[in-house]
Amino acid sequence: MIENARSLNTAAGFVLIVGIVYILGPLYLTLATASQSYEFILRNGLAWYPGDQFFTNAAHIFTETHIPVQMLNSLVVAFGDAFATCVLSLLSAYAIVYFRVRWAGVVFALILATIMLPIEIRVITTYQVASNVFSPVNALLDITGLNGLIADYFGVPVKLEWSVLNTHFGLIAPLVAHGTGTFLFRQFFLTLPKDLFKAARMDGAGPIRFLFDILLPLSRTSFAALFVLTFLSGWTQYLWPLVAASTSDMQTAVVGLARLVPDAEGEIPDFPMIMAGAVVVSIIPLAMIALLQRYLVQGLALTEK
Amino acid sequence: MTSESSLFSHRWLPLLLVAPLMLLIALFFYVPVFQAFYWSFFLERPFGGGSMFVGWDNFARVLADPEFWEAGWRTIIFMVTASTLAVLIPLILALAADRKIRLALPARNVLIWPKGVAGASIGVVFAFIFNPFVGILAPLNSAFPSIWAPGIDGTDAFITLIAAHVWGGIPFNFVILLAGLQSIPKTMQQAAAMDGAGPWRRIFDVQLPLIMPQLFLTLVLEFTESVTSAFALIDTITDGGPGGATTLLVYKIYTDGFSGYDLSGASTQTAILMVFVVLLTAAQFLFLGRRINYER
Amino acid sequence: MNAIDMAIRAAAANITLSGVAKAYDAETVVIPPMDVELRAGEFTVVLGPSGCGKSTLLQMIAGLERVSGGTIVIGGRQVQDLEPKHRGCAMVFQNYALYPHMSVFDNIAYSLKVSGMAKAKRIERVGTVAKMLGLSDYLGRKPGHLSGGQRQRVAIGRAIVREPGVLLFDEPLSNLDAQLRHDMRVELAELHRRIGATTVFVTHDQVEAMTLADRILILNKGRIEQFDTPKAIYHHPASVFVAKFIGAPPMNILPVIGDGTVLRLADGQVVAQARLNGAYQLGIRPEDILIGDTANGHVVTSALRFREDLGSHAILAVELGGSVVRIATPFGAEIPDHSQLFLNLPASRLHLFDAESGKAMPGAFGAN
Amino acid sequence: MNAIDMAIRAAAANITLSGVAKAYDAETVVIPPMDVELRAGEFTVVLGPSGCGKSTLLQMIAGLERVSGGTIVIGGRQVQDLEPKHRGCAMVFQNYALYPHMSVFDNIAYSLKVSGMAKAKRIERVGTVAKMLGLSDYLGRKPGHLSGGQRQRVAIGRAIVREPGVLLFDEPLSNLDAQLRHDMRVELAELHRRIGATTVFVTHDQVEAMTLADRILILNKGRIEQFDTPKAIYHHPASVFVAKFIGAPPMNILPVIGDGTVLRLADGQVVAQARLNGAYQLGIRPEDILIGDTANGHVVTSALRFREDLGSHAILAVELGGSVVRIATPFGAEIPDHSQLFLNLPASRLHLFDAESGKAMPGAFGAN
Amino acid sequence: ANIEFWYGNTGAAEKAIQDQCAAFNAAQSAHHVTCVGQGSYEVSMQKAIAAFRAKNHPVLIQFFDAGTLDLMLSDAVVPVQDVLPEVKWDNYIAGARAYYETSGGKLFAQPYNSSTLLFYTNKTELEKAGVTKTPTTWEEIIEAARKLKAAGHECPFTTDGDTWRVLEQFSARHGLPIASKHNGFDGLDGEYVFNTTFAAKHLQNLVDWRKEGLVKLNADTKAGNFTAAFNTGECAMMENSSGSYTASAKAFEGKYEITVGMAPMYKGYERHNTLVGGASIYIMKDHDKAEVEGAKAFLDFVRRPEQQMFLTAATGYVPVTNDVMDAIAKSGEANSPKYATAALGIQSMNQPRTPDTRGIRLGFYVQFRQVFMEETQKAFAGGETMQVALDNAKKRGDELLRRFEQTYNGVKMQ
Ligand SMILES: Nc1ncnc2c1ncn2[C@@H]1O[C@H](COP(=O)(O)OP(=O)(O)OP(=O)(O)O)[C@@H](O)[C@H]1O
Ligand SMILES: Nc1ncnc2c1ncn2[C@@H]1O[C@H](COP(=O)(O)OP(=O)(O)OP(=O)(O)O)[C@@H](O)[C@H]1O
Ligand SMILES: O=P(O)(O)OC[C@H](O)CO
Ligand SMILES: [Mg+2]
Ligand SMILES: [Mg+2]
Repeated sequence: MIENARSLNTAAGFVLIVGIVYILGPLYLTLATASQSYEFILRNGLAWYPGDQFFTNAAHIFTETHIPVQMLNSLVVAFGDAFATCVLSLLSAYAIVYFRVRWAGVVFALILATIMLPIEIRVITTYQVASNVFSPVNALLDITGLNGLIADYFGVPVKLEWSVLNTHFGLIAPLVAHGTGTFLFRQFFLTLPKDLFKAARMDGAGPIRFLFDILLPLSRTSFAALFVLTFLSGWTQYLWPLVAASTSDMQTAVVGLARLVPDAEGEIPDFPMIMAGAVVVSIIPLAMIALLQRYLVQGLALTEK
Repeated sequence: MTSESSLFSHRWLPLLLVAPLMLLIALFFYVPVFQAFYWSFFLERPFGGGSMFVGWDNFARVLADPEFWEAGWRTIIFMVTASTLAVLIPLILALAADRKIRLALPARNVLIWPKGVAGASIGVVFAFIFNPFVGILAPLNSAFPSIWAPGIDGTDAFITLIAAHVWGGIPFNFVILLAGLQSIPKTMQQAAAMDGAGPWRRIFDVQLPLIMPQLFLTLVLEFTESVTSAFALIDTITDGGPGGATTLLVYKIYTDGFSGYDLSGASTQTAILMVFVVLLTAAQFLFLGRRINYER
Repeated sequence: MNAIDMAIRAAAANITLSGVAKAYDAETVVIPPMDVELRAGEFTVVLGPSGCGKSTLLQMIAGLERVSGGTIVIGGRQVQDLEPKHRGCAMVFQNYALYPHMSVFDNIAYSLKVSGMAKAKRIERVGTVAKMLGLSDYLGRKPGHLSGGQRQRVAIGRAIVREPGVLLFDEPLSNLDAQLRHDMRVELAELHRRIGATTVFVTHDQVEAMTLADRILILNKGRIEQFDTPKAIYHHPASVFVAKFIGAPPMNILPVIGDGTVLRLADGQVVAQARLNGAYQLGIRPEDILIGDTANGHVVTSALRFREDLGSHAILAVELGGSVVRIATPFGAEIPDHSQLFLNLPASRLHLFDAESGKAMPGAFGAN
Repeated sequence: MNAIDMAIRAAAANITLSGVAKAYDAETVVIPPMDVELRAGEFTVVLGPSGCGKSTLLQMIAGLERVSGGTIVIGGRQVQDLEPKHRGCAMVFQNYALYPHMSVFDNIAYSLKVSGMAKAKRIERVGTVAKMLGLSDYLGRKPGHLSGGQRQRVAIGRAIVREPGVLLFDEPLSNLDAQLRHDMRVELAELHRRIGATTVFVTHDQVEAMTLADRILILNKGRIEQFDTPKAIYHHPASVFVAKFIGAPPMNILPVIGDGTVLRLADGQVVAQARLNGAYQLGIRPEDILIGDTANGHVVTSALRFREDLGSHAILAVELGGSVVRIATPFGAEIPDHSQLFLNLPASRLHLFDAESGKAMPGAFGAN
Repeated sequence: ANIEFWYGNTGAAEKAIQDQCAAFNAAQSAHHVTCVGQGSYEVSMQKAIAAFRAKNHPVLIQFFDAGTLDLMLSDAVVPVQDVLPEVKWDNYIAGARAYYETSGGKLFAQPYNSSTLLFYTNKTELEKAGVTKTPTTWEEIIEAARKLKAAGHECPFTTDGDTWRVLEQFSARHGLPIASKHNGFDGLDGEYVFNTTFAAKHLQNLVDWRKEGLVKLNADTKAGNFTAAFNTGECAMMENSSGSYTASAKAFEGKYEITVGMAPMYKGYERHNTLVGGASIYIMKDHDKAEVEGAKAFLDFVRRPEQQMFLTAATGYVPVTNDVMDAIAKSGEANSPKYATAALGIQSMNQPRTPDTRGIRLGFYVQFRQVFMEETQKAFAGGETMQVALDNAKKRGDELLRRFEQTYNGVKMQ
């Protein structure tokens, strides 16, 4: 289109430069600080310009801390979270959109409601459940009086116990209990041509075949986008892994990173090492973003295909 | 989508499909939420034993507590300003990155990076950036002493939090909004150009109205996201201070429950917050959501 | 018929709909109870205005929509409660609904794969179909890299590869440009001759209907207006609705009044002899109107409004008794603009309809 | 012409393209340098196969695409570097591109609003246009709640409300069903008669082209094949491409060999007298072929392949010298199936084309 | 037996704790302790609460001074002295014992990483400004501060205004009560009184001095943190925990000379003991005998003088049994900077005590600390006067106490 958009393009360029500086600024400072020595920080506070100590600091992270192991945990948690979220969300969105069930609306509302309450404000009670996932069952048995009956017959009441704390499953599961994925998949399914569904039915495809042969391949980009987003949020989770993992070799890298900050007021944190840690810990997610960036935009475009 | 009766009609399969997610959600969302509601009617001893039913007493206490209201107002102010900015700024960036200029491609990549950096680790950096003596505003401070003092002045601390929150909120909203902009049919822009609207005008008359669904989505998610992300940032940057000026409700709930062992009070506040957020989101869906669902 | 044709010749099946109805809810009755029988191997075109229930009817036969009442029998089996895959029908969709992520081969082979056919057999069957449809060179391509006509053929291939007894088409040509549409129409006719499946073809293009159908089913608001051969429908429309729906330009309809001996137009001119009293609607097709030189006899005068020259023939629009009447003239007939015209409406070409119900009154003028 | 029509009568403008070319890059030359002049107030239809550059041409005139070379002059001003809004053109898009978030009123009024017209004036102007297009009752609705025909009218309203000197249409009817399309065509012709803007109308529907155009511009791979009146294009096609592109069914083209006195088909039959040597292509339109009773004289025998009965007339397909030839017969001519036919190809109706270039060779048979 | 020990420290302290655990496991084979860092005292306690309710809590848990009453009334822990009656608990210095003792004189928790408040100066900078005698009273500090300021020094004295520093330690060493009922030791029905004591005056002084530019808080310093500000030489004097000595000394090396002494008094006030800070270890209920044996072994292990010395050397925490001082003396490193605060800290904690300087025995006290900080920060920011802030803090604090009382209605204080 012929347009005299110089003013707009200049403005856009300016906006983007400001945006990029805004984004890169803190990252630069992180890197700059990470490349200074502890003594430098003691003397000057954080650094505005880079030094030459980055590899020393990074080496320190690898040799002196649990962060390398914890990055494996982060990988497991982020991957598990992303994978489970994608798969389970896909399945539930599938059920909600493609099946004639009266409860679809209710279930969708129940799932959607989870978007509104972050785990941070229900962490105490969530921890309780995680420490014994059967506690609701036990409570139910108690309340309904069933346990009384059982105790009468068998001598002891039922007390099921299964703690998922300090397990990878326990780190992942509460993160998966979230509705964003279902929401996104539902929106995406609604934009697929409906005749595709009918065509598959005419071809004799049942629900399972339709899911695997048609829906899954077509959802690839959405799947990828959601996967990346969930992976990243799983990787950067702080409070839940902090609470749910008790041993340092079960903790995630972000928690391990926060541990480098001393609690005692007398100590000045070793910021160069912490920042080097932050850099090390962010490498995997940043690499992921750089590689999969275009799927993000594609996968989230909710247009008629 | 398709008319009802052509959908799959299975009795147990859809149940089976939603079961795993619903089970997780029931277990790790609804049970804890229910538990919180339950506790809000009791005076609960931290280590259990001797919990006492007190009816609405906790609610009465919380609602009579000026700190609660202050935190509540602060939360609303934060939600509104932070989420507005965290949508508005990515919106402006997305509009810019949607244009065919050389910077657009690198920007599309770089602007997503913060998503990979944990809020907790970036908090430290933001605290440094906004340090009144050595941070970027230091020159301002030496010209007008104490004009910028986030450690003393609550408003300044608030601004620091918002800047950090927006930083972390850019990627997701940027990606969603950019995707929305890119799915606007080209002819729509051309039609407006033929109608005499220049590129600036088209932003307001065509692009913005047409990405309302995406704007709505980001706004809804951002409202809750601002609550979540604020937590990590407050925890690392301000600790709720100075003088409680950045104690949002989430942080207050956390500290009341975590360091104050006030399970009942924390649960009561959680319950109230939940009701508030649910009502708010429902209202958003009702008032905003209805008006912007036009067919193309 | 050669070996390839033989290989996919389908076992055509009768389709009988008895009292089949569809209502989405108490208010939206899309199709009131309908009885119709589609004979085995017959090519039926379903024609009607947008929203009249054509797709709904097709989808009820296919099993994509549930019937609200009545029974559907295909090849002797009651099928109205069966899943689509158990009805022996195949369907071609308007926008083809090809699987965008599968190659042409996989698209065509998909139903065979679902039914568990062995791979070798599948390759053979798809090969046969592809050859027949001229798709052999494109089997490896994705639908995104095909032209409109090729996509259409893939959609057909996908439908016929299962050798269905019933082939359903829901406006399969409406997305093509005029030329391709013409070519595909010819191919479809040829195809039906070869494989002989009972075919139901939904369209709202009458040229398609006229050229493809053994019989045309004309729907109006879910009701059958007429179900007959194209010829009968064109020359003996059962109602004003059908008369106006078929033909381009459509039949001219003029309100007339009978006084017991003649029919008169609104302006009092006599257009026909008939022993009828009261108000009627008189129909005549544009190509049946003859242009005369003088005003004597049946000839009626009128003023020319405008003309459309289509090359092969021209359409003239004139005013007659307050209505616009279109006349198709063969090429070469030069008529001066803005002059009066003398029209001859041959009695044998006139159609008479009830003024209120719009139903045809055959035999009103002898031949009809 | 009444007051409403007067109110929006446009100041039609000449459009002159000199050496206008478009290439996306060195390899994809969409339009090689082209010279063409569209006269003020003329209705030009641009016709051509998909991908031939019709939309590109239109968009270059509109300013939506930059020209790669050449100049465009509209109403005496060089415009090729101006923004769309400064060219005095309005455009109707294929999918209408109505603003989904604006009411019909706002859609139509938008360009006036942008230009800063006072509200009262806007309301008046939109009212006039809406009345003319029969949209007065829908002004408050959103496009999502309109039928296809209504949307189209809104799109037209949006274009004409500014009283543009040039009106551009990019396949505005291609999304409509056949009947609506027919109606809209008539309305468009009427509209053009009223407002008289220089109109460029892109389509690939030849009926539209034939009925609407003052002149038709036929494009083939970005080149002008012919630019002439519909009549001339139909009866005197400048090339095989044009001959085959226009007419439904299209002109029959038969390869012939001249031996200095007569032209012979591949099977040796003589089809015409001509003092020509070498290979040619012979064209004759389906409706120009006459069916005779005996084999004497010009009459050539062939075998009937199939027939399509369209009600008003029938299309017969026969084989002649190895090619399929289509014949249009008027209604009532009964021809038995599967018999031999004797065809009369009147010399005055024959077209001769160069075998290689496909260019017409007028005058080869006297009258032509 | 395999036992777990939960602690809250991070950084250098965490490393030292982990080393101790490893040493314990290496030293014997009967028991194995897994030391689990929870990231902070709060998280640790919160998890202990949830874990206790779910009956999978650890045997040993470390918690800080402020939570003493919460744990005492929790019914989730048993007094260490009950479990380990044979230990010579008298060996613990009185200042440490008093804080964690029941009314019956039984030690409830075993003091572990202990600290107390000290006063630090940058001797080099003070001398530069002409202050040759290290100040010991607030009056001297302010005089010195004025000199420093006059000499162009930007930050004469620094503190963070933390409750522990400016209220608890100040009140204790000046013999002032924070709350009635001897800071809660005599019953749950006490009330806060700090807003009426001399502490209120001191806090008002801090506000005034800050206005004058003599005192700086965290946010007033370039470093954004008062300790860092002192360590970099930005500030010349500070009040801080004994635990910060190691880092400060290290930072000063080669640049400045450091002095450390007891926290300053106001003239005319008799010096009393400072309170023990840091944290102590509790034994949780409902564990089998073998596990309790393991816990006992571990407690015995960390009580050993050489282990305490190790912790002191690694972190700056103060040893709290009398025999450690002897051990240090014997080690030949008595003058090493790593033990510099040991004797001083013990001396400070061993000053004469009154019933009001035993410690803090107030419910929901952790939350009160936050309330206090919140309110006094408002006063420092100039939003309200210090007296109003303290009155507000008292009011909110009393509400906490009343709710605590109601929550533990009917529970007997030990
Ligand atoms: N799910 C539904 N709920 C209510 N009404 C419906 C539903 N689906 C279709 N209809 C209505 O049923 C009627 C028939 O629809 P159908 O699709 O069969 O029409 P059609 O003849 O195929 O039209 P077209 O030519 O436009 O495709 C329409 O009026 C439509 O609005
Ligand atoms: N941005 C582009 N880059 C490269 N080639 C392009 C671009 N846009 C169009 N083309 C090519 O230019 C040619 C002409 O396109 P145009 O849209 O003008 O065709 P058209 O005649 O309007 O076709 P249709 O009837 O399908 O609309 C096509 O071959 C098309 O592939
Ligand atoms: O800073 P510390 O570790 O000496 O401890 C200070 C107080 O004990 C906190 O309650
Ligand atoms: Mg339909
Ligand atoms: Mg085009």
